[in-house]
Amino acid sequence: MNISDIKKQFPIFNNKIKNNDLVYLDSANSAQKPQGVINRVYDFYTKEFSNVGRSVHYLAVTATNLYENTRSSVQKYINAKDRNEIVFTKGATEAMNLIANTFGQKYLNEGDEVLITELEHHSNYVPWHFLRKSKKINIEFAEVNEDGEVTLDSIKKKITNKTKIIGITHLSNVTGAILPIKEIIGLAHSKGIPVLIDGCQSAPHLKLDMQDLDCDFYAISGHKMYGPTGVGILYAKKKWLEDLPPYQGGGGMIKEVKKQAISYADLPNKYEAGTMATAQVIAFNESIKFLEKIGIENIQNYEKELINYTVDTLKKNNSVKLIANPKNRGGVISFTMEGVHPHDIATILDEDGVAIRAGHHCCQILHEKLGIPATARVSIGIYNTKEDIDQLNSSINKCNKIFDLK
Amino acid sequence: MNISDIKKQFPIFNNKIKNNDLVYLDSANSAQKPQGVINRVYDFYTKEFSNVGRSVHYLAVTATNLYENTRSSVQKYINAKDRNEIVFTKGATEAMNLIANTFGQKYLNEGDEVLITELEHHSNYVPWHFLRKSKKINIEFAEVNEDGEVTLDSIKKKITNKTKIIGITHLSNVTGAILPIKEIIGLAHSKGIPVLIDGCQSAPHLKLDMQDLDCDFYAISGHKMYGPTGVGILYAKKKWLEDLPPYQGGGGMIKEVKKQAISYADLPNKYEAGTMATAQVIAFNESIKFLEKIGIENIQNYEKELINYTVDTLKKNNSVKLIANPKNRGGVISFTMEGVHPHDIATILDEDGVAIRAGHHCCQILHEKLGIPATARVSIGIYNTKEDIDQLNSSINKCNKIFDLK
Amino acid sequence: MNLKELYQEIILDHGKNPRNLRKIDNHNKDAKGHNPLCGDSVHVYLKLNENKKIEDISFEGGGCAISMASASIMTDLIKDKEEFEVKEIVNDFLEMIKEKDDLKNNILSDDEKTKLMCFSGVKQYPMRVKCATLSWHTLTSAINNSQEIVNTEKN
Amino acid sequence: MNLKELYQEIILDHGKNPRNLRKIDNHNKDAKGHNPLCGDSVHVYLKLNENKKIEDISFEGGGCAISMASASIMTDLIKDKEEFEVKEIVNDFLEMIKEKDDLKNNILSDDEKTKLMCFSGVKQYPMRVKCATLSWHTLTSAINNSQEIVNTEKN
Ligand SMILES: Cc1ncc(COP(=O)(O)O)c(C=O)c1O
Ligand SMILES: Cc1ncc(COP(=O)(O)O)c(C=O)c1O
Repeated sequence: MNISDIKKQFPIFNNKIKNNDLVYLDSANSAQKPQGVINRVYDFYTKEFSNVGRSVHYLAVTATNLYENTRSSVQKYINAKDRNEIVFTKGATEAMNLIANTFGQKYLNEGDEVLITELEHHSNYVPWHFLRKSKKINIEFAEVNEDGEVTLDSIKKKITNKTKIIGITHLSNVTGAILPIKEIIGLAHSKGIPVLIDGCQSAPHLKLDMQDLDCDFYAISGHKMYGPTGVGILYAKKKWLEDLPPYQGGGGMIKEVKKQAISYADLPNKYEAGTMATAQVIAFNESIKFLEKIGIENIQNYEKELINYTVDTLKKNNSVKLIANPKNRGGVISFTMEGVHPHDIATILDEDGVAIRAGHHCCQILHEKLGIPATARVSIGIYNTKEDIDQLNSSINKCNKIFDLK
Repeated sequence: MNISDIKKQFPIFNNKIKNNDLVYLDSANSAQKPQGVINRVYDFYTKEFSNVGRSVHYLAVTATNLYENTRSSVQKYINAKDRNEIVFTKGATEAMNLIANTFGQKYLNEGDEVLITELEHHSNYVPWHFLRKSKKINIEFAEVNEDGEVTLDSIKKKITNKTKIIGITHLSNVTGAILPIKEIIGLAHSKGIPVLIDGCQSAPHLKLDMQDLDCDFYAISGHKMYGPTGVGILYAKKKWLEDLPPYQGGGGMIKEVKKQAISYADLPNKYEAGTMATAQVIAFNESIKFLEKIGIENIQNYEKELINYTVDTLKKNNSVKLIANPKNRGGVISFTMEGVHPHDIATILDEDGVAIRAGHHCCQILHEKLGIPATARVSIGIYNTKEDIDQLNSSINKCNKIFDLK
Repeated sequence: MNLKELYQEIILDHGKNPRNLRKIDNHNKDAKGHNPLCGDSVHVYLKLNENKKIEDISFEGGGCAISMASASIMTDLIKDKEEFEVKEIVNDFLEMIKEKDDLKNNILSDDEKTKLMCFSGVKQYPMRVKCATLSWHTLTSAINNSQEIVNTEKN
Repeated sequence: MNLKELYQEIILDHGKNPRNLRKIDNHNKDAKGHNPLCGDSVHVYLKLNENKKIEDISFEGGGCAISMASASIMTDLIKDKEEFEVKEIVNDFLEMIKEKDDLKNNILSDDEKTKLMCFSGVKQYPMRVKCATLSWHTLTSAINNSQEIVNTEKN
């Protein structure tokens, strides 16, 4: 695997940022797009555009086939049992809202508990909060330990006989911890509790196998997986998609509509109301192909080395304080600096073309626990190199200079 | 205004469909995209890509500004009073679900009535049906007359003191009727009833003025307005967006998140949870510019003439039966043929490169009323010409030949 | 591929004048099928006798030439067949429509097979496959007497 | 534009050692401000006497160098001003940060204006404008004694 060949597929790196090469370390926020994905959008609009599923003319047939091809690719890529277990959404946030809303409607009642963790992104908390308001359920938080991990044990401690569903992140977008989700799912299932996995950060970097994990629901963001914005994936076991009520109503999700009654379409159409993000779904197929071509093992090996290099480099830098130290970690590394606020770090790094993120990363619960309102976050993608990390490090040192620290 | 120059901006027409020129008469389903829109997506991904609003680095700032520029353009284009009255959604269907859900949560109770019309698209009926199930409200249907119109009078007849909201289409996607929505809104407001307008079919073709209409909610589909798939617009009066609860929960829509409580962001962020369709919103600005450059008056004049030509041509064709005859009509013309099912018509026309739609067009209530399960539908866009209509007509005649009808 | 192959004379004939388009009064099995794409629907009625033979079969519904002809020809060919034979014919037909070049079963006569082969042109029109198969899926459903409405979106 | 213009010495000084960072016990007006983007927050306390003069002012909160320096310098300059003067200064500062090259008011001394002009570099960093203005919006809110939490996402 030749990283410079891979990086060349990303046209964004041909541009200068304030006269510097772009060092993009914000992939956990959103990943850059390879040329193949970008071209697919372009070609679809210029040569093949039509709405899917609704008309019988040539363009509509082509578009429908392309759209459904992506469903099959995703099914294969995440090893789902059935292609109808793949629902396209506008993003992972919508996927989680869909589950919280429909599961909540049908199965949650006053006093029931939803168990999430202190690591969760707001998108795996706020939708449950809505149910706390409307249905008077309770939300419990499994504790994060000082290494930034949530262990099987901390989940076990919070399960009660009122726990009706568990929602956990696969890979924390702040601490970088990879959670033992397979064990957690096993434990939950032994008590008859379904599990929703927030796979936003794991999907671009880890091997995904729905049948092996046996999770009930898995949410993925297309744009973090080198895909277009405006598309996400909800994986859900067929039994759930058949069982739960629809989420949004509109064209394409119905079977028969009468003045007094409405019946709904079969899977997966039942959950795909209205005109979907056709072009984006079709182009997302190229993201899958891009990842498949490199191979997830190669990706994991390469990124593992880069992550270790990053952690080592930052640990050696005395002015940097890593905020977590998970044993099993993905490419998300958050830190603070004594005397320089994360926002100032980000601005100073940006001057050198180094793009990182500063803030609470949509994880205020975790930041409250950490006792700091904001952190600086470095996150890596398949196009990053050790040189990027060296540049990061030297730009961090510039912060000290500007703030005249030591 | 030179139509051939305009048509040249749409690269799809450079392609042959089964060796024929494309005669695209399915714009009510989804419109083709001008090169400017397509290029904008391409350039954004290749040169400027980043997530909006969350990071402080250069690319994020650029993306955020571009994204917010579209909001301002839309505000101007539809003459909304405040830019925060523009909410980006994934489509019109989501926009209508958003309103039905949040308005329903707060204001609808058992026995209340929602008044829609027999012309409504499923996306302005199914979301209300959900509330019929969950809240035991009733849905009333204002009657369509035999010309395919819904009059002020037929709305008036169905308003009772239990009517809590009215949902109506601006331009029917089957009969082509343009409804007297300003009068209907005036009537509704005189009784204190808010009005949701389904503007999917009107937005690409009619002058939009939210302040003049004074509607409470207006839903628009980006992809029908020569824009990318995966983006829609919800216009809503500020007082409603401030008053109604949020719809989806996640990143970007919160103010402060604690374990026990959550407060929501100000407008319009409160309704934009998660990573939005960034590239699509940004490129949608080019759709607005495209329409503005031609000028809505020019569009209306040109299309009016083409619509009249189409209606006249089809009326002269004895084997065609128009299914509606509205006095004020937009570019949607549905018909049937004695002895040839709409599906067969569509297939035969397709062989000549003529793309139309056959089916119930997501309006089963209307088709039940008409007593036919399906119609053939011709719908025009700014790129269509009289030659297209002539080709349509001669391909229709081919149906007769194949089916051996005199 | 051209339209002539899709709209063969026999399809047009059965499309215009569908056989067995009625409701059997004394049916003991039935099922409804629905194509949400176009709103077309079909209702298949069966009279299965104690020997598991199709004593009578009919359908109600409306739709395009392809779907009406398909239901019409199907009901013609299926009458007087045994249940296990029907299942084989249905599978054979569905596979032919999807991918196979030919029909494999030894139950139908060559003449009868020729009639079914008229639908092979549909393969080139993916959106129309559903029209050709709706009544067949519904027949299966009627035999299994499942209450569920058949939905061509399923596959 | 370079970082030296953004992080001028006076900003770094006030950022590191903010003045008036405490809670006034006998305040009669206060307001909270919040930047949802980064989670930074500020709480401004005022003591307005019967002559509508700011007798004392302070703030609590944490944030980046820009926001801390802005709150620190603001509280320094605003003390002992009359309410109407404060409003003029606030507007003047916000306009300068947004678009104007200069401060227009005749209330502050040239020395004081120089301090505020240190923030003009923020104009080049759109995402940081909110950091520089949060405490000022919150001051307005405190004076109006509105209960609402100020939110920099508003505009
Ligand atoms: C009148 C009308 N309303 C609503 C819709 C749904 O819009 P979308 O599919 O873009 O969400 C359509 C288009 O399908 C329409 O024609
Ligand atoms: C862990 C995690 N969950 C959920 C999300 C939300 O994903 P999206 O914004 O694509 O809906 C993100 C990204 O912002 C994330 O990092």
